[in-house]
Amino acid sequence: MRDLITEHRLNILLALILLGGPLIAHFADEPFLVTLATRATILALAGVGLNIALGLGGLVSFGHAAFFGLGGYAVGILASHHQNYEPLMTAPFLINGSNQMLVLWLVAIVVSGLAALFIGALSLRTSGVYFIMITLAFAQMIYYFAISWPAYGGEDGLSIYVRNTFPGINTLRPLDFFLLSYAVLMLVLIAQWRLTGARFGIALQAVRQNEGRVAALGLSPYRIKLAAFVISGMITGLAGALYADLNRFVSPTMMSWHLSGEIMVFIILGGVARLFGPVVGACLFVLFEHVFGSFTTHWQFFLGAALLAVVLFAKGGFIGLVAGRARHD
Amino acid sequence: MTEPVLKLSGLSKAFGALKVTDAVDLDLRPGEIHALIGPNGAGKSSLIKLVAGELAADAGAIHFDGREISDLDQISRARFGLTRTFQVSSLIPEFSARGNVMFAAQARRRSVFGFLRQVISDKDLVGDAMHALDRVGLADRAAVRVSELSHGEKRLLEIAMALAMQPRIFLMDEPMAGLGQEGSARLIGFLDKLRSEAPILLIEHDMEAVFQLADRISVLVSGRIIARGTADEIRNHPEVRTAYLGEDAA
Amino acid sequence: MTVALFLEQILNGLQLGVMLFLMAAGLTLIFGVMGLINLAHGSLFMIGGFVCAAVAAWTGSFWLGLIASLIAAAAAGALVEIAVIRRLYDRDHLDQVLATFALVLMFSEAVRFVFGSFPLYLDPPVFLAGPVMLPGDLPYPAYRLAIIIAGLVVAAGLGLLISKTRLGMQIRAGEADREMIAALGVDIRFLYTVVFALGAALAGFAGALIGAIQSVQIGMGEPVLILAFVVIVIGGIGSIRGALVAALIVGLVDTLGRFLLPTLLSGAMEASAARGVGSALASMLIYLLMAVVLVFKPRGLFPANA
Amino acid sequence: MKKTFLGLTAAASLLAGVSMAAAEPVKVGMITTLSGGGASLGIDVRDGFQLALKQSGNTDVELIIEDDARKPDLAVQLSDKLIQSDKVDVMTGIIWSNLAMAVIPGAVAQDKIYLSPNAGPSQLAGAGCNANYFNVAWQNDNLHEAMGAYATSADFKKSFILAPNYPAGKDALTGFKRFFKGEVVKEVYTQLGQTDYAAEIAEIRASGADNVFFFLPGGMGIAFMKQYAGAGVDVPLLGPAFSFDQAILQAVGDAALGVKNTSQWSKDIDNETNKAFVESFQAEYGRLPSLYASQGFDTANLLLSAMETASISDKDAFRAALKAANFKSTRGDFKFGNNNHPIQDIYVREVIKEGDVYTNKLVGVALEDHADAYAADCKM
Repeated sequence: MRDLITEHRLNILLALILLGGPLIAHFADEPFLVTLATRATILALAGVGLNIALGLGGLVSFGHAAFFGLGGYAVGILASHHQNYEPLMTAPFLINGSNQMLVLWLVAIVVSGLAALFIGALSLRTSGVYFIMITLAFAQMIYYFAISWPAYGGEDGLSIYVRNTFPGINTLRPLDFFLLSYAVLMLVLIAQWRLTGARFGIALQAVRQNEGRVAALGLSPYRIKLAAFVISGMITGLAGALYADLNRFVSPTMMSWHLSGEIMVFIILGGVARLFGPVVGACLFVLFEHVFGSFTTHWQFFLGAALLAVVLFAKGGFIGLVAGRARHD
Repeated sequence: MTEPVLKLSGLSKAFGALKVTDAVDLDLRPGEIHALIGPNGAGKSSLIKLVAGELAADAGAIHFDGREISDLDQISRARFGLTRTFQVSSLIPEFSARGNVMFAAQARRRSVFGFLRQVISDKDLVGDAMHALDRVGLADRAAVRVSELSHGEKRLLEIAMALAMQPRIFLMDEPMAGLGQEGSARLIGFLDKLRSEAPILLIEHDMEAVFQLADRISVLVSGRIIARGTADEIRNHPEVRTAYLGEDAA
Repeated sequence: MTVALFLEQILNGLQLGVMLFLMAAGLTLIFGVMGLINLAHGSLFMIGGFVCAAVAAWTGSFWLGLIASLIAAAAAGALVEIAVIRRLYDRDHLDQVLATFALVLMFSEAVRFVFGSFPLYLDPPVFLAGPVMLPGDLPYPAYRLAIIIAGLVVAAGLGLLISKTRLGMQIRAGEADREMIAALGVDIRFLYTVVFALGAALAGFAGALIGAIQSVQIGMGEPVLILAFVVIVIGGIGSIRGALVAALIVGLVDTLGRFLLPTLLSGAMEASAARGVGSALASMLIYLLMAVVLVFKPRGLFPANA
Repeated sequence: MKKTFLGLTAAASLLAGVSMAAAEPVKVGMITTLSGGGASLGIDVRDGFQLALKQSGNTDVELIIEDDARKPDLAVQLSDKLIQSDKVDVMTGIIWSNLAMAVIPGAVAQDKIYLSPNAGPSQLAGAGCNANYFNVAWQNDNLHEAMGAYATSADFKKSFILAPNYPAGKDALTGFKRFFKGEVVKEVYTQLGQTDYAAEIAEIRASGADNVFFFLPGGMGIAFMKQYAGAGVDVPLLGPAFSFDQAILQAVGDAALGVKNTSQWSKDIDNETNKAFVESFQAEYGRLPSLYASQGFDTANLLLSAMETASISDKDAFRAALKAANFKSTRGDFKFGNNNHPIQDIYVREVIKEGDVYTNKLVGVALEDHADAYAADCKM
């Protein structure tokens, strides 16, 4: 049990660092560092989404950028309609755009959830390497669609210009928006922590470890995996919604296969199936990009080398190194 | 005589030219242990898989409680109360012993979509699990991770998971395998009492155990039932002696 | 639309299919024998293109470039197999994906470091530069015809290699049962390196062939890689025959879709909308094809080891 | 004059409570594409810009260069960094329209001056124009419009036009059609990043067109021209300069020879500034400059010219100084229209081979003193 307590303490410590760093940066008048931390927080949220499918369920989705992008586009499209005072549709009933984050988030979650339901329902008929390639291919399909569909900017993407609003705070201030993103991340992490120990989480972990056994016990692995995939897609979609507001811009690159790979990289850097794995991974990634990127334009080479080293020699990622092996009951 | 709970009629399965199950008729009545024996490669495990629904039969029918279940998949059959144990322990390796049985108890409740309540504080599941573990004598090993259990303990955990499912029929695929003398003896005692809860279709290599436990024995050779009867009848059956016991003795 | 145009488009579809086959064959071979999913396959395609362009520029001979690209891609493949890939065979697919993703990043930056950020020049050999007249007075680029023929020759050669040679027997044994080949006394480590280098050489060959009519630039392998994934998913992962059939299907569907869809749609909607929607749909077409195949055949058209 | 002016603004700043050094440095943030696909364009812009700074001997410009890897989200992040962390005064460098649309509206809204050395999306030229935004290259449609005008004047009647299926591609075809008076026999949108044009080339052959206008930037254009030459279709090609810069021509080779293309710049435009620029660029970097390099060079010189007459702390004066465009452009005459976009001549060039190097030579002027089609929508 000692390891578990260490991981628990480590998580709290990490949560405090992620909160404290930007607060210090804010009072030191370094608003860009706050923005950087916000980026890490939102990417972490995308990773948390994938971690539910990949870490808990063993579903190696190589297409999560699709949900990230769909979440972003849900926000971008509704916000642009709101800005232009054009209803989204008039028949059969009137739907207006919105600039309320809460509304936009809900839409982003629903849209990415539906997409995950469709993609998952087909992809989960297969497993293993087929699943990896099919999720990748579906994400590419949505990516190409986003590029060639002319209505919302296509390849150029779609600008929001002004961040959407959230009751009670000024989202334009870097610190306010960071705190909002941070709060969302923490809420989702708490939800994931509860879910992991609840009946659904148990069933999902059982499916990952021994699918045949789960079926022999009369539970449908397919339905469990599909539900996990949808939840996972919804969380990554929510992250996409926040990311759209962070950049005040969405574009098809949010759906590119490189981003799908990067979301996976967060998880492996931090530690697969670890609650805070994607959080650590995303922070390391953003730091890496920022620090190495300022030294050399070839920073991606070093990112690749670091990733390779982690995969080959440090399987548990950062949290595995610090807190040891994960335990389950 | 009471109606059989499980009835196989003319069940056949072939892989290419190889007939692993050839027009098998077999039934299982309430309160009995029906043992299925036969030399290696006779098709015993395939038959269990056909009954459990892991394999689809080419021909024939399976009736459960008078209802035909041949077209149902493995999951639905498990929900009807056909619970199998595996020849090679098939457990959830990262869970503790208790975790495995609790999951079986959860599966019996067909409950998947619980998102908040922690199973570890779920008195029903914990209670069911501890009861089942206690019955097989694993209560003091409840918190140990499966990967750290001994082989014998894993075999018992298989049984405990099956118990937690509270099935209508047990399909047991070599539960004694690798248990050792003492362990086998204890399990024999346990199964002897278990048959009153639900009938058992038992595949077993341990002839000692089979002759002690079985109400009826069916002998499977090359996918066909060549003999059926009580322990004594089988012991003295000439075909069995040549086809099976003779071989075994040599 | 004339019959000649339609025939020409079918040839174009075949040529795309043949090129996809060269990529997909290596991928599916490596997966079939070693159970490895290799994202860096597109990087080997890129290496083939760059080395062919560099050597052709240096020596003035496309053919020397082509040979050099085969050697370079095979060598890079063997090197990567020995240094990295070898450690991944008994890892799960997640590790394989991430490690080979890391290799993609490293290869792209390394090639940029060596060759710079500018696209390289590579032309087909002079005697294949123009069009040839096909029966029926149909002019068709000689080089594309050469690609179709080269691809089919490679496909046949690969078929012979696998069905007739000792190496092929070992590969087949490896696909059927990995423990088996060890029991046969085959040096597995060597066999794996050879198979990986063979797959890499096929990718490098494709990169060099295609480099001469496209642009030799960083990242040129990535779109092809993803199409090759679609091909092997449709064909059945691990099946060379499936890869060939699926590559030709994908090549034809993609080419004809891009050509026909905008025209077909213009019957249903206004012309400029039809062009936009048509080309948007055409870019999704092969993925839809893949989805349909999966609904009916989750393990592809020619499932391996079924 | 200059000293007095600086003194005055210094006094004004002091009055406003801002401390200021005598010669006020200008912090310039350059976000451009230095890695990944299309890096050659960013490298040219950067090199041209730095060459101008070096030649001026002006040490008051502090240049911070960031690589966007052609990723819009990374560009936005870098712009946040430059504004929030480095506190730059002026931004520049972006190559691609989609990155420009992601960064520029936000940057100019935060009162940063943005000098575009390459992208000129129509949104920023029309209703979305901004006093802080100056385009030193062209509005996106310009070169396509010029090609439409040239095709008309060269007596072409039937045009087959193609571009990638994305907004800049649609703008390109719209721009061409705006000035082309003949018939468009077929309009084709290809997939962005497409590498095989066999299907399109087959259609061109069958179309009966007497010219082909194509806008396929970067590797797409290389692939298209090589395949076009291989197919032996003899319909003449026309295109904007983007597919004919130095880097691309070397990769295309003979297949590009003789193709007419439109550009606002060419290395043989006859003026002193341009001659000196071409010579010094070659001496400095060992390659011929491209139009992107000339744009980077002009952008830096525009900035330097404004610094001569105004202080960055007085934004209005600085903007006025920029708008005056009082610098020697490599293109000869250069002035800004009401929407801060160039009014300039656009030339027709032809691809030739000089020794071993493929390059362009001027063959005429397509449009004189050309402004863009969106200026009227700009309320400025």
